[in-house]
Formats: sequence, C-alpha cells, structure tokens
Amino acid sequence: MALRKLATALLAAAALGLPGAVQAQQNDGTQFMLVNAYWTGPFAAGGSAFGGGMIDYYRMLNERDGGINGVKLSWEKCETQYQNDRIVECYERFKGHNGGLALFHPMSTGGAYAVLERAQKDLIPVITIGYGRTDASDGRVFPYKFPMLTNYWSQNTAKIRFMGAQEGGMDKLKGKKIANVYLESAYGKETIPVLDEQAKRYGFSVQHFAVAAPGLDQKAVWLQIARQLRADWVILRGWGVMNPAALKEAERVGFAREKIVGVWWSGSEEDVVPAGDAAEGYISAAFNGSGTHFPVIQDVIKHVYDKGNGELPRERLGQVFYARAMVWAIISAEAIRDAQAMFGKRPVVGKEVQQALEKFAMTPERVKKLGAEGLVPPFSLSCKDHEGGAAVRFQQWKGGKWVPIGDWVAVDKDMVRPMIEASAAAYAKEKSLTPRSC
Amino acid sequence: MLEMIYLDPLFAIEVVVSGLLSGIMYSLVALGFALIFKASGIFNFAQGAFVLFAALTLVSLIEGALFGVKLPLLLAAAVTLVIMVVYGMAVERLVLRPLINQSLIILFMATIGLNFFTEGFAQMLWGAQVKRLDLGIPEKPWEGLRLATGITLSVFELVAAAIAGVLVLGLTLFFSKTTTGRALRAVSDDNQAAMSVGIPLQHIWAVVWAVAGIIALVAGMLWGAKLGVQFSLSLLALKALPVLIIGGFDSIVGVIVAGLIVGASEKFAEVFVGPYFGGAIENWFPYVLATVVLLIKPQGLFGEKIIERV
Amino acid sequence: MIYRESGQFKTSYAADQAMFPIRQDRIFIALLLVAAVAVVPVVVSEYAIRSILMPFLILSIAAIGLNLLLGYCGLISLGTAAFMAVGAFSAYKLATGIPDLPIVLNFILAGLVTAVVGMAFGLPSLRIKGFYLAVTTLAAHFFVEWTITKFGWFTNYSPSGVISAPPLDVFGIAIDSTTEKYWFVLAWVLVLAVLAKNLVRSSVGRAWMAVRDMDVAAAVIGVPILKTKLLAFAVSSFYCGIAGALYVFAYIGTVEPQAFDLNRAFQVLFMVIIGGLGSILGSFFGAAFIVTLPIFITLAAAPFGGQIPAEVLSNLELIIFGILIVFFLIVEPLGLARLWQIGKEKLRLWPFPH
Amino acid sequence: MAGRRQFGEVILSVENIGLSFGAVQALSGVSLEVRKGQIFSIIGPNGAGKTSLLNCINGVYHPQQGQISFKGQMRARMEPHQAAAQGIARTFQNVALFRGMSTLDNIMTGRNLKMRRGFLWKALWWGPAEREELAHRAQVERVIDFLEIEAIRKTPVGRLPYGLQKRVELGRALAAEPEMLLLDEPMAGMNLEEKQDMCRFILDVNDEFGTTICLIEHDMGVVMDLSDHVVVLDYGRKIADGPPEQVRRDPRVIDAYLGAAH
Repeated sequence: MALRKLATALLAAAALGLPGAVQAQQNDGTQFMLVNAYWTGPFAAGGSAFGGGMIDYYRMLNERDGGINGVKLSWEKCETQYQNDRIVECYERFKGHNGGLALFHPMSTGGAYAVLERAQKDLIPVITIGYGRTDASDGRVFPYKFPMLTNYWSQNTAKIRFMGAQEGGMDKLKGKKIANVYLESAYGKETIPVLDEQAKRYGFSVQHFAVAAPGLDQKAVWLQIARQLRADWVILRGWGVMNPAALKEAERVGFAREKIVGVWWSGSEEDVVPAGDAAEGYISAAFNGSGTHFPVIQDVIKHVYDKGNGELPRERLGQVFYARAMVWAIISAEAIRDAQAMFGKRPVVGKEVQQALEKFAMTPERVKKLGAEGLVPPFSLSCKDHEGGAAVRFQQWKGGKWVPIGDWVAVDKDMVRPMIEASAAAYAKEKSLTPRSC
Repeated sequence: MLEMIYLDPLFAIEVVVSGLLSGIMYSLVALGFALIFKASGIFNFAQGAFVLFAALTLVSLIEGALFGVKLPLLLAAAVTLVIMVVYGMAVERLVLRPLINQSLIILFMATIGLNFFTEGFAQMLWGAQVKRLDLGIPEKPWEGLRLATGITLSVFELVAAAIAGVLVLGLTLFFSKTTTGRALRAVSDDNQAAMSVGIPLQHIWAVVWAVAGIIALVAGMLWGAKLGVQFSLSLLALKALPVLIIGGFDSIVGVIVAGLIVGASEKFAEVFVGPYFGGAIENWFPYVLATVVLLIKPQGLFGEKIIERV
Repeated sequence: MIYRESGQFKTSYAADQAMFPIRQDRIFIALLLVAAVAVVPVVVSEYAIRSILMPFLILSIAAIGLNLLLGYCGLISLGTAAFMAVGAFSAYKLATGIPDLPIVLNFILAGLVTAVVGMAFGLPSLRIKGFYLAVTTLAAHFFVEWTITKFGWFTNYSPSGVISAPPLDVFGIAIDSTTEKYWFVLAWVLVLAVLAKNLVRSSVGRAWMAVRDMDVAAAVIGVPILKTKLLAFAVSSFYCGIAGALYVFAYIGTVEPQAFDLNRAFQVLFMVIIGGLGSILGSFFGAAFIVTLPIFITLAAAPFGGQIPAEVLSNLELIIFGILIVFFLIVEPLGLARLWQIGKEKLRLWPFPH
Repeated sequence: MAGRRQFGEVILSVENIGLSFGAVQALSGVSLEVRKGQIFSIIGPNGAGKTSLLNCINGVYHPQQGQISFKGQMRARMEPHQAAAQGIARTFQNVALFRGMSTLDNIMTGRNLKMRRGFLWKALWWGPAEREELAHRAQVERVIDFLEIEAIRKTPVGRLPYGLQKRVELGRALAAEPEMLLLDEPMAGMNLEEKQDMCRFILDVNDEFGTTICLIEHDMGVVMDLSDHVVVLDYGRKIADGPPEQVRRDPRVIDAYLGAAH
C-alpha cells in the first residue's frame, strides 16, 4: 500500500521534475525577459525593488508602446534568495524558456561569476550594471559579459576624485588618511588593489578594515578609525545591514558623517533610514539619479500604477533602488531594440543581443528621448570595452532626502583600463583562452 | 600589541568598556535561548527569528499596519507583547508538544524548521522593507563622560545595559520567588519527577515559551533601534550562541557574565590582535573562545555539572 | 509484484552479511543502477540533470559523510559546509598548482586534506558532547570561512576571492558535456556509497555505533574512544571534502567562499535527519527531498504567480518549507529510510495486513 | 564444594586503593587478590563502593591512591580500552548494551579488539576484510549458541526483555574471550528461572574456558553457591575477605547487613 502511494508520489514528482516541456517551448511571439530577484532573505529590501521596478518598466512599455517595436514583452520571476546556487538554478530553468533568454541579469556579483561560463557556452549575454566581475569589462576575453555603466574600480577612481575636489585639488590628498571599511566578501574585497594603486599615485595612505558578514556590530572597526587612525575620509563598502550599523557606530564614536563616502550599494534609502539621525550628512556614490520627476517614471505611474498594476507600494517609486531598477530595465529594453534594428522586428535571442550590445550607444539624445535625463548617464560600449565608464554622481543624505552634490564625476579610465586588461589576460591564461582581437 | 595599549591606555579601556556594553546586547538575545533550554532542554534555534518577528510586528504597528491606525510606542509594544505570547504558546502547542519525548537533535531540527517558518511568516505579514524604529533614546555619546575622561559611551547602550540588568533581575526573582518559577526549576531538574509530584508540565512550558517571546520583544526593540528593523536581526542568533555556551546553556546569570566576557574580549581581540591577521576575526573569535572554555569546563562557566554514572 | 524472501535460504555467513541479502533488493538496485547510468541521460532533460540531479548527487555525498559522523557515531557537527569548502579549495589549489595531477588523485588528496582538518576540529569531541560539540564545530565553520576569505593564497590572489574551476579531464578524456559530468559525479557517488556501506557493516561501523549508543560501555569492550571519534571525523570530512570539490568542479564551476555558508551546513543536516539517521540509503532520500522540495514548491506556486505578489509568494515558500520540515519530524522522526523500511515490510506480508 | 578447588597464581592484585569524588570517599584502603580461575564475589550494602571498585579495576575510574596489577603488570593510569586489551571484560549493573544495534552486532563488537584489518581494508570489504569478518562471525555464532539466543540474533536489543538483554550483554563480554570477566549484578531484576540460567552460564564459562570471574551480586544464596572467594565492602572499606562459609559467619558482615553496628 505504502509503496503504491510512494509510486504515485514519485510519478507525480517525475512529471513535475521534468520541465523538458518548458525547455523545448517555442516562442509565443513575445520577447521573454527573466526577472531574477530576491524577495526574501537579508537583502530582500533591495531585491524586491529591483524585481518590481524592472517588471513595472516592461509593463509600461507594453501598455504605452505595445512592447518594443510591436513585440510585446513577457516575463517570469525567479526567486534567488541572493544565493548563487539558486541563481544558477533560475538560469538553467529559464535559459530555453519561451524561445530562450535574450539576456540574463544575475542580480548578484557571486551569481555573475557562477553563470559566466555557462552563459558563454549558451550564447546568452550576462548583464551586470553597477556590479559584477570588474575585469570582465575587457570584451576580448569576456565576449558575453557586460559589466556596464561603471565597474567597481572605475567608481573608486571617481570617489577619490570627489574627495580631492572636496579637499580643493588632487594634490591636497597627499598625506591624507583614508579608511576603507569593506564587507568581508567577494564584493567587498574587489576594490582593495585599485585603492592601493591610487594611494601610491596621489600620496595618501589607505588602511583597509574588513567587517565580518553580515556586519551587525562594528564597534571595534569604528573605534580604530576614529580614535587610533583618526582618518580623514572613510570609504564605506557595505551591503545590507552593514550600512546603517556603520553609520550608527560612526555617530557613537563621533566620526563626521560628512567624511564618509559610501559606494552605491551603501547609498539607498534602506541604508540610511534605519540609522535615523545618524545618517544626516552622509555621502554616497550613485550611477543613477533618483526621484519620481523623470518623465519615464511619470509614464510608469501613469500607465501602470494609475491602472492598479504596480508591483510595489507607491512610496518606493522615487527611491534609489527603484531608480536603479529603471536603469537596468531601460538598458535591457534598449539593447533588445538595437538587436531588433539589426536582425528584424521579432523576438531576438542572446547571440543577437550580444552583437547589438557591442555597438550599444546611450547617447545624450537617446537618454533624453527615453525621458531619463539625469537618471541614466550617457555611455557607449564596444567590442573591446564592455563597461562604458560612465560618470558617477555623488549624493548626500539631508533632511530625509538624497540631495545630489555637484556634477557627475568622470572616472579615471587611463588608470583602470590597464589593470582590467592585466587581470583579464591572467584569467585568459588560466583558462587557456585566446582573446578575440577587436 | 602591548605597546599599543601602553601608549594609549585610555583607548584600551574604552575598547573594553564598549565591548562590555556590546556583550550585554548579545546577552539579551541569549537570554531567550537559555530560558527555554533551562525549562525544557530544547535548543531553540528560532529565537533569532522570534526577535525579528517581534521587532517587525512592533514597528509595523507603530507605522499603522493595523487598520491604518498609527499606535504610539507603548501601546504598540503592549499589542506586540500579546502577539508574542500567543505565538510562543502556539509554537509550544503545535510544534513541541507533538514532539515530546523525541531526541534532542530532532527537537533542534524542528526549531530550525520553525526558524524558516517564522522568518517567512514575519516577512509575509509585514513586508521585507527595512524599517526604522525610534525608541527616543539617543545614540549620541554621553557628553559629560566624554569631556571628563575622553571616553565615549553612547547613552543608548547604557540604557540597554540597564534594561538587560532589570530583565535578569526580574527573571531571577521569577525563578526564585513565584510558584511557577519554582515549578520551572523543578522541571528543569527532572521532568519525570516534576510530573509525578503533579506539576502541570505543559502549562509550565507554555509559560516559558511566552516569556521567551517577551524577551525576544525586548531584544528586538533594542537591536531594532540600533540596526533598523530588518531580516538580519534573525542572524543575531549566531552572535548569541557562543555567549550561551560560555555561560552554560541553562544559567541566567551565566548568560550575562558570558555576554560581558565575549563582548569585551572580542572587541579587544579585534582592535589589538586582529590587525596582525587583517581583521574581521569577530565572527570566529567568540566561538574559539567558547571551545577553549568548554575544553576546561565542559558544561560552561555556570552550567550544571553532568556526572556520568555507570 | 512479488516481494518474498521465502525460498531464499542463506547457507553461509557470507550470504547473510551481504550488502543486500534479499534477492529482489539486488535486482531492484541493479535496475536502478542501469537506469541511473544509461536511461537518465537520455530521458531526463538537461535542466533536470544540471540543476536537480547534480546537486542531489553531490549533496548526497556530503549527507553520507555527515550521516557517518552523526547517524553512526553520534557526533553533531555543523562544520559540514566548512569541510566542503576545505575540499573545494584544496582541489582548486592542487589543480592550479600541479596541473598534471590526475583529477581523481587530486580529489582524493583534497579529501585527505579535509580529513586532516576535520580531525583537528574533531579533537575537542573527546571532552565536549552533544550541543556543546555542535557549537565548537561552528568555531571550525567560521574559522575556515575567515581563513579562506582572508588569505589570498587560497584563491590564487583573485581580487574578489572567487575561484573558477579548471576544465575537468579524466585520463585525457575531457569531461565537458552535461552527461559526462553527470557520469563523473555518479561514479564518485557509487564508489563512495559502497565504501561507506562497507565501513558501517564492518568492525569500524560497529565501533562507531557503540560509541554513539554508550561510550563508556564501548570503551570497556575495548573500543578506543578518541581514535574511533577521530576516525569518524576524518572519514566524514573526507566525504564532505570530495562533495565540496565536486560542487565546484562538476556543478557550479565558480564559487566564492560564501557558497559554503552555514545554510549549506543546515541543508545537509536536514538531509541526514529527514532521510534517516544511521542509514546510507536514507542519506539519498534526504538529499532528494531537500534538493527538490524548494523546486517543487516553486513549480507548484508558479500558476499563482499572477495573483499573489512575489513578496508573498517567496515568503510562502519559506513558510511551507518550515511547515513541511516540522510536519515530517512529527510524523516520522526516524526519517524517510524508516518509512521505506516499513513499506518494504508491509510489502513482504502483502496481501495479508498482519 | 567450591572451596576445595585448586587455583593458579594471583591474576589480579588490588593494593590499598582509595577513590574519592570531591568530599565523598568512595573507596579507602581496599586490597584484594584474585587467583586465576576463581569465581570471586564482592558483596556489601548499597553504596558500599562495589561498582566503584569494578570501575577502578577496568580503568573507568582512576583511583587517587594505591595500585592495581593485572597479570603481574602494574598500571599507573589505565584507560578502559587498555584494560580490555589486557583481557578484562565486563557487564554493567544497568544494562549497557548498544541499543541501536542488533544482538548480533552487539556481540560482534566484543570481537572488535581481535580484528586486525584497518579501516581501509574494511572500506574495500572484499578479500581479507570479508574473510576476517566472517571468521569472527563464526566465533560469535558459537557464543550465541552457547547462550541459546539464536532466535534473537537480528533483533535490535532495545526491543528485548530485560532478562535477555542481560544475557546478550554477557555474550558481548564473552565474545572478547576475556581472561577475567567482571559481572556487575548479572542477576538483578531477574526471575528465578532466569537466575538459574544465568548461574549455569557463569559456571559453564568458568569451567569450560577457565575464565576468572569477579562478581557483584545481592542475592546471597547465589553468591554463597557460586563463589570460591568473597570480599565484603562497607562504606568503601573492606570488612571481610575469605571463603564463603567463613564470610557468612563473620560478625562484622552480619552487623553490616543488619545495620546493627551503625
């Protein structure tokens, strides 16, 4: 008896467990987009905005324009819990879905690493905007990886330039003490080499402070920074709960928040609101603007939220994470538009999007036409450069709002590019790859 | 290392004192574990998730999740208290009672299952947004002390330490003065014997789980005010574990003493020893400390000694 | 369905001590093997092999390893993920340091390195027992995680601390396609499962179980406690190490140390408990259950994707997972292996209910 | 009858041992000698230190004073498994079987000391390891035959009735082929019939294998019938030492048992 039940259960399981049906699925005439995100887990605050925001934009395109050139967008959500093996599972489950993935957002740096080789084999471009493997900016070695806009190293050069400007010139950085407070993880460690390089170049000293994940208690680190090192500037490279905890500790030891510059993963409302007054005056980088005043977000409100189809509570719409999701969705959609221009107005596949991306240009005119002026910085890609090296904006938390400081700051390409090429060449050597010539 | 301390002894003192205050915050979370272990021998891994649940409920009530009415802090805390008590008792009734007489590892696994459930439930109910909880206690350094000695201690942490002290005092009185408390001690000594003299075990356990819920609320309020109310609060369990072990699972006083030891030694090690290894040793240091303590005293500093008989 | 052992008389102790004493079981296992080796790659979709079967098989190895330690020797360990990490990073260092080392030898060496690390962290087990021991293995976990993250040597100084496995080849044959990788993993699983089964039915397994059931009596009968416990730690860690190496080389390809976080340790612990403590077969059941459960929940929830907000749906998965775990523990605390056994016994008596 | 038998040299000698747990003095100044082939009984009221004495003999406890020599070898501090390796096996007052294992496996564990193949051979199984396992299985089957427990060979011991559990425990000790067997109340909680069986096994073991037996038992009838030599403990001290009939008449023993002296 028990066995019969078991057999039935197993059969049912097998039927469910063989989504071969899913895989062999033919395209239904829509452009399929996979929306990876994390609605649970320690980083769900970010993940829900990313997933929701991208879907909002795709839905707005369908409502307003009838899709891209008449090709409607369709999408599926996949919960990754910000875990690499779940991201790989999402990738495998959907890579052949509905005609195949045209592009893939892993939504985590670790996940970007994990799908890199698979995607290369399956000819699906992996798009990481503002995160992901830095040296993959070298398109000759990583043809299917697009760490767009600005990678971590470039961002870091902009940050030092910003500090220099605040001090009144790059030469004023000489002799200054900078503390790099980073989350002990792949993401956190990534900027150490470039900072060391800059310290040499500009004559400041840098000390690295690792914070053990998740970073609930950073008393020891901040005591060292404020009392021992007496740092002039702090770079905060945190993620999730580490950020408000850092700001609280800074207040406790009396370190000026105006001298803390966060990376863009430390610069959302979620990072400062929980810290309350402790966050007042804190500065962070951003690769995107925020607020609801952009015409594109107004369109989303009009075509999606006013019809009751929004994915998120309205009050989140102008926030940093939401704006970031807009940037990702806009670039994804535009890449598909370009691919259609090259290959025809129909659902496109990964290989085609890859070719379009290598000629991708987000010109100021195009940004304006998209209604995203100030939201997306202009940039362009090439076969060799998969990054674009867009400028970085800095913002300060004042009176419960992110207020932009000054203009967009250009990144130091001349410094970063050779480091990227060296690192990519090392990777190519380790994997015995022959880089493409561009 | 020594010359660092010699050159700036005041700094060393500051590190240790702020470590002690951090330790008290760990003790707050560990108390919930110790209480349940003391009464039923169960290691409740879900205590961290309870903290999250309590804090999320509280802050959501304050923000007006209940029929759009924004409750004042105290009223919200009272409502949360009721919810936590009910939740704790429901857990006892639905999860632990059916598992009575199972081996400890099974019970432990069940509490991990409960941990998943509670995390999911709390976030489904109240959302995954990071929320701010303002108890009205400033995080600012205590100016008078700073001016007098140069040492900065935050008012908030002093208040938190005081609350923890009151909680421990209350629990100690509860265990020694009240009938239920004394019954509890009898239960922890010997379940069978307690049952045979007519102590209603299940009633007692329900009370314990309810009290654990209350402790979770206090911990959730203080930690939530410190870090913002968010999912990571449930990870506090991992910070509380070594405290619990060093104190000796079932001792209320032990938890406080161990919290102080862990907090102070961890900060001291991070500041003065950590730099030699590149830092971030705070995750493993308390565990290694716990292992060393256990090698010397296998039941922790204050745990009841287990004598093996043949 | 004929499941009878009548007429099968055992005429030697060898037959009685065999791995599967009942003929039908042997036939069943043989069929299962044929299916796993020959039928699965043809019938099962690539997605299912890559995303369900591979993690299932690899985590089965880790579950067997933990089961040897916890189920057979009674030592609770939360260091599984750390030991997997040690195996993975050792294999990586060996593969990049000595490129000519055959991969099988590489994995065995990586397993041995893990075994040594496991023994070191098993040393306190002589004095520290039960949950206290579990917490000291957490010390191992966090220490290993920190060491690998902190010291660039382990990742060949990759700036992000991420390692990427070199291509696999066995005696010059490249292991590249999904099916080849599947066979490669399957071979490891089969060999390691058989070795584990042999160990537990021999004097080694009896010594472990003796220590588990009553260590004083075991010592009195002549079982050296420390040596036995350390051997359990060593063998268990060896298995976890191999699982970790396979996880990187054959499954994910690229990992950071955080791939082996505490959740992984709990995941394997669940497999062992749900599958059945002290059962090699149970380890497979448990691994299958825990690997497929979230995917089933997701697939089952998929049709509701439109109506229920994603936030609720994702949390619902957590809730259902938690409830199912508790439910299973309440219904059958001895695990799936016990259910299987009960099923078989019923079948043996079928159609008579008693 | 027993007293007339002839015995070999002293196999176990306990000299002036003292054992304390904190403030509690469990044993003080206890000395005794056991000769090869004897059935040697230790008796005394509850809490007299009998089990502690056995625990000292096979290394579970380490006495703070005095020394113990077995087969002429002096031991400073010995671990239980070393005592086992020297040829001492024992049973426990409260059955200490491995509850998760079958009768067969429990008794097989008694053979572990005699097995020579390392764990790598065992993992491979076929060849030498299998031959060794099977050879020992044959030995264990002889013990099973001897104790008449063939029918419960594959039963998990947790499911057996108490009397049978005690028998399996004896089997486990016998499987080690000990030179000396320590039995801690082997007949406690048994009915008359079971007691008779157990007495028969003890005598047979002593007769057939020449195993020296050291026994704790409360049933005076059994003790007086079986023993060649009796030692009486009270409050951790030896109060009498001699052949059964002599001990039986000792006034101090009578006092101790009647409680008149205290």
